[in-house]
Parts: sequence; C-alpha cells; structure tokens
Amino acid sequence: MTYEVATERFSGPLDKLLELIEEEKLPITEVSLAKVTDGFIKFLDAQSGTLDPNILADFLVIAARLLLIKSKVLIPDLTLSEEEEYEVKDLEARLEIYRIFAARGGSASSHIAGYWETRNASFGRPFLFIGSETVFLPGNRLTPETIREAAARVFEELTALTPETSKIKTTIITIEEKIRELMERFTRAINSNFRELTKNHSRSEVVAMFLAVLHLLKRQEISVEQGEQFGDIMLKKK
Amino acid sequence: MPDSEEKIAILSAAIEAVLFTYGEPISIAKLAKIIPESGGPEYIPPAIANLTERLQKSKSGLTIISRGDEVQLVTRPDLRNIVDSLIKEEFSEELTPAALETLAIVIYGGEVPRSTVDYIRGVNSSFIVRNLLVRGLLDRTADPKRGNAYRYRPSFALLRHLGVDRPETLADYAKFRDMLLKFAPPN
Amino acid sequence: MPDSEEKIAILSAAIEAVLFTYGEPISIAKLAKIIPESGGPEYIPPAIANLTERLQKSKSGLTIISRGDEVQLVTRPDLRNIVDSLIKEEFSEELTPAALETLAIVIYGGEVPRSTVDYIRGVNSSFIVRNLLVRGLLDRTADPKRGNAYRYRPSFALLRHLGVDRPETLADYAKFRDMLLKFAPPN
Repeated sequence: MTYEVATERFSGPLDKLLELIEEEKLPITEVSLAKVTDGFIKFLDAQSGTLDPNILADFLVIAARLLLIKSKVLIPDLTLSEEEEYEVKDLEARLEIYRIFAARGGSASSHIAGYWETRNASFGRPFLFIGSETVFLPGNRLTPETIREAAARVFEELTALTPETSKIKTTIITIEEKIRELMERFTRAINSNFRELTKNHSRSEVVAMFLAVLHLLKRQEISVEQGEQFGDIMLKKK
Repeated sequence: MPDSEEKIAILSAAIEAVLFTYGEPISIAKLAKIIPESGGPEYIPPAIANLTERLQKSKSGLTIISRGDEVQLVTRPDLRNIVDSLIKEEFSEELTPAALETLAIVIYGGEVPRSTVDYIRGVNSSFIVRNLLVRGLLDRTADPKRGNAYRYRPSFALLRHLGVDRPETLADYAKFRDMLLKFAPPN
Repeated sequence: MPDSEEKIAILSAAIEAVLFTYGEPISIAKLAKIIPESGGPEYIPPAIANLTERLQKSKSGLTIISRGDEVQLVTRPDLRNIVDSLIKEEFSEELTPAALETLAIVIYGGEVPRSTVDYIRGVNSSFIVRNLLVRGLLDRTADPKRGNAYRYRPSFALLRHLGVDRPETLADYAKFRDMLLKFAPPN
C-alpha cells in the first residue's frame, strides 16, 4: 500500500533529471546530462534512506546510465560498445519524449489537464432495459465448475501482482552489493590511476568503478587529481 | 431564460439531455429545477414543443411522449422491431470470462459493493454488473453505509440454477471466501 | 440497404434508436447485426456520419462520441454547465502527476502496452495503471501479439469527462501520436 501511495506521489527519476536540466536551462544533450549527473547522484544519496526500494531501483538504473554518459564525456579514450552507445542515445530520446508527457508542464499532459478541468463533459446512460421486466438468462456457460474456474483465475492474477514487486527488490540488492564489492576492491588498490584501474574491464565495470570513485570522494576517503581536462584521473587514499 | 428563438433552442437541447440521462418520465416542475437557467416552469412547455418539432423535422429515431405534466424521451414507435432485435441480441450472447469472474466474486463474497468487485478484478466493472442485473443473475440492495451505492448478491434464480441453496455449499467456498476477504479493499 | 440519401437517413434513425436504448458504447459490427436491414457493417459508418451531422445541425442536446470502431450516444459537453443534475456523476478528484502522465501517454498513444508507459515515465507504472483501470478511466484489451499481456486505451468515460468526441480531435493529436509510434521500448 505504501508503495502504491509512493508511486502516485513520486514522479520518478526522469522527472528529477528533467528538473535538474530545466533548472540549469540546458538542452537535452550528452554534455548537459554529464553536467547534472552529480546533482542526480547527490539527490539519490540524500534520498536513498527514505526512498521505497522499488523506486530506488528505478533511480539506480538511470544513475548507471548517467555515469556511463559522464565517463564518456570525461574520458575521451573510452570507446563505448554498440549497446552502450544505444543506452546513451536512448536516455536522451526518452527524456525528450518524457519532457512532453511530464506532469511538470509537458505539453501533452497540460492539454489533458486542461480538458480534465474544463467545465465541459458528456454523459451517457446505462441500458434502458434495467428493471423493466423480470428475466433470467444464464446462457449455456454458467455452471458451478465455470464459476470455480473463474474465481481461481481472478485470484491467480491477484497473487501474481506480488512477485513482480519482490523481483525488483532482488535486482536492486544485486546492484547495491556489486557497488559495495567494487568499492572494497577499489579501496585496497587505491593509490592508482583510473585508466590503469579500469584497464581490461568491461564498460559496465568502468561505470560502476566511476560510481565508486564518486562515493569515496564524497566520504572524503580519497582525493583525486586530474592534470588536464579529459586527462587520466589520479586517485590517492587519504 | 427569456423566449428568444435561440434561447428556446438551447433550453430544448438541455431538456433533451436531461430526458436522455434519466430515461424515465420527468415532470415539468422537476425539469425547471434541474435546469435553473430555464427561468421557471412556465418556460419549459414551449421548449418541449420546440424539441418535439425538431425531432420530427430532423427525422430523428427518438420522439417525445407526454402524460399529464410528465414527459419522456423514447424511441420512435415504428422502430420497435429494431429495439426488440437489440434486446434479443444482447441476451442471446453467452457470458464472457469477465462476466463469469464478476459472478464468482459476488457469489463467493456473499454480498459485496461494486468497489470490491472493481478492486479484486483490477478493472472497472460497472458495465458488466449492469448487464448481469439485467439478465437476472444478480440482485442489488442499497448500501446502508454509502449514499448512492449498492451492494450486489447472487439472485435466487442464479443459486437455483447452480443447484445450490446456499453459496456455502459450493466447491472451495471457504478457500475463495478467505482470499476475497484478504484482498478486499480497505473500507 | 443501398446508399441513397433517404435510406442513409432511415438507417441513421435506426442506429440512433439502438444507441439510445443501449446507452453503452457499441461496435459497428454489433450494430450491423442488430439492424439486419443495414445490409452489412460497411453501411454503418456513413449512417453514423449522417447521424452525427444531423444531431449537430439540428442543435440536438445529444452527440456521438467514438473510439476506433465503437460509438456511443451522449449528452453535448457544453450542456454540463446548464444542467445541474449532470455534475454529480463526475470524476471529482484531481489527477496526481502519475495519473496525468499515464493518461496522457495512453490517450495520445491510442492503444499502448504497459511497457510503453513504464519506459517513457522511467518508473514501474503497474499500480497507477491498475488504479486508473479500477476508476474506469482506462480500458484494457488482450494484446494480440503477446499471450498474457494487455494493451491500454482511454475509456469512453474518460473521453466523456474530457468533453472530446474522439481521441483524434485532441490538441496536437497527430504530432504526439507520431512521436509515440516512433518510440517503441526495447522488448
């Protein structure tokens, strides 16, 4: 129930992202997305204790994409796989379309809200035959067995609503655990540089690593240095 | 509302809309009350005359009948065979899976408000519930807890048809009843 | 029934009588079945167009709304302001942001799977979709392409409340619909 209420009130990660971009009056581009990544992570960090785990999962998915974009902008050597390129472009396209449907002033939503609030509305009327005659028309399908089957169907569908929720929870634990695991590994090998640390690693690991760097920076457990823009990042344990 | 041509036309349209949504005979006094802009009961009869003439001239399938000071919007008498055909067609249709599910919820629930049927099925059931009422499969009774709402229960004819005198004797009654109570919406 | 002007007018009156009695939305196929004199489903749409135009020209209090191949006879939207009794039937609640976004996506999309709503909103929308179904603002229909999945559509109740005669007449309909059509979530 709380989740239902939470999802009703909460507009989700794309809404937050759009808010950040609109605050800065930026167009929707890779560079803009990289720019607002920190703000997004900061928000996520501040909210992560209070957010419903299901919603947090939706946020983490977007956070991972943002970090991918940010690493692409920051590390020019980083060549993305076809799938990752798709993910970057896809987030931009989704934001563009979400901007139109967003409750925060998107034009499609505004149109609908306008019609909803207008004082014009049509009304229908139920079938006129009601109550005018006593009839009993069960048809051929109505038996105790079909009724029992129908009840079974209804409750099967109802029970199916619950597992969907637990599946999301499993995914999010995996994401969080993975980050923790990486951070431990990373803390051990800290006096290093980012390029070396991520050599021969998969793109998603590079992204997760970048996320770990941000977290450690935030906790002031490391300091970082970058000689020039797009240069390698030196990491030092404090 | 004074009596310019245009205003009579608007009032006639408003009366038509009211008669349509009510479906039953309505008195002139009530029409005047429902349409405050009419200006009073004396403005209703000219607008009804206008409506009657308009329906006839435009060859509408509907017409006005009046008895005393009550009026009703009905289908044109010569279209009666088509209305009969509609009723026959509607009732010869077999119950859909959705209709059976709705019946099952009401039967295992004993007596439930429509909001429970909607909530358990996860979709609005107003049309199906009305259809089952018309077919004589459900009965309704005013909900003592809520003003305009009804509670629905299986009709006696339905229970007889299923060969049970009480729903409790149906297979898996206790199981489904428990689930219903578990999933029912909070009141 | 061939298509002379007069015969179309007769068929349009017959359709009006059926829509009036039935009240609910009804499909063209079902209308053709109920009115065998129509000559077949292909003769129904011109007669519906004729009926719509006749209602409009004669300044009737009633009008036709449609979604795909279904039509319903309803009251003219602007009359809500002068007929007091109509107001109580309404959806009085305000829309939450989640509800507004979901309705906008479905109504401009015409008929969309839940995955599209989830993908555009960036959040799992199962609860809000269910909530809108229970409130009767959305309808669902089995997805022909996928076994257990549904596609969602604006309900007639939603169209009536918005005061639009069909989704296509919404502001920017073609533009937003094209955007949604081009934009399909990965499977």
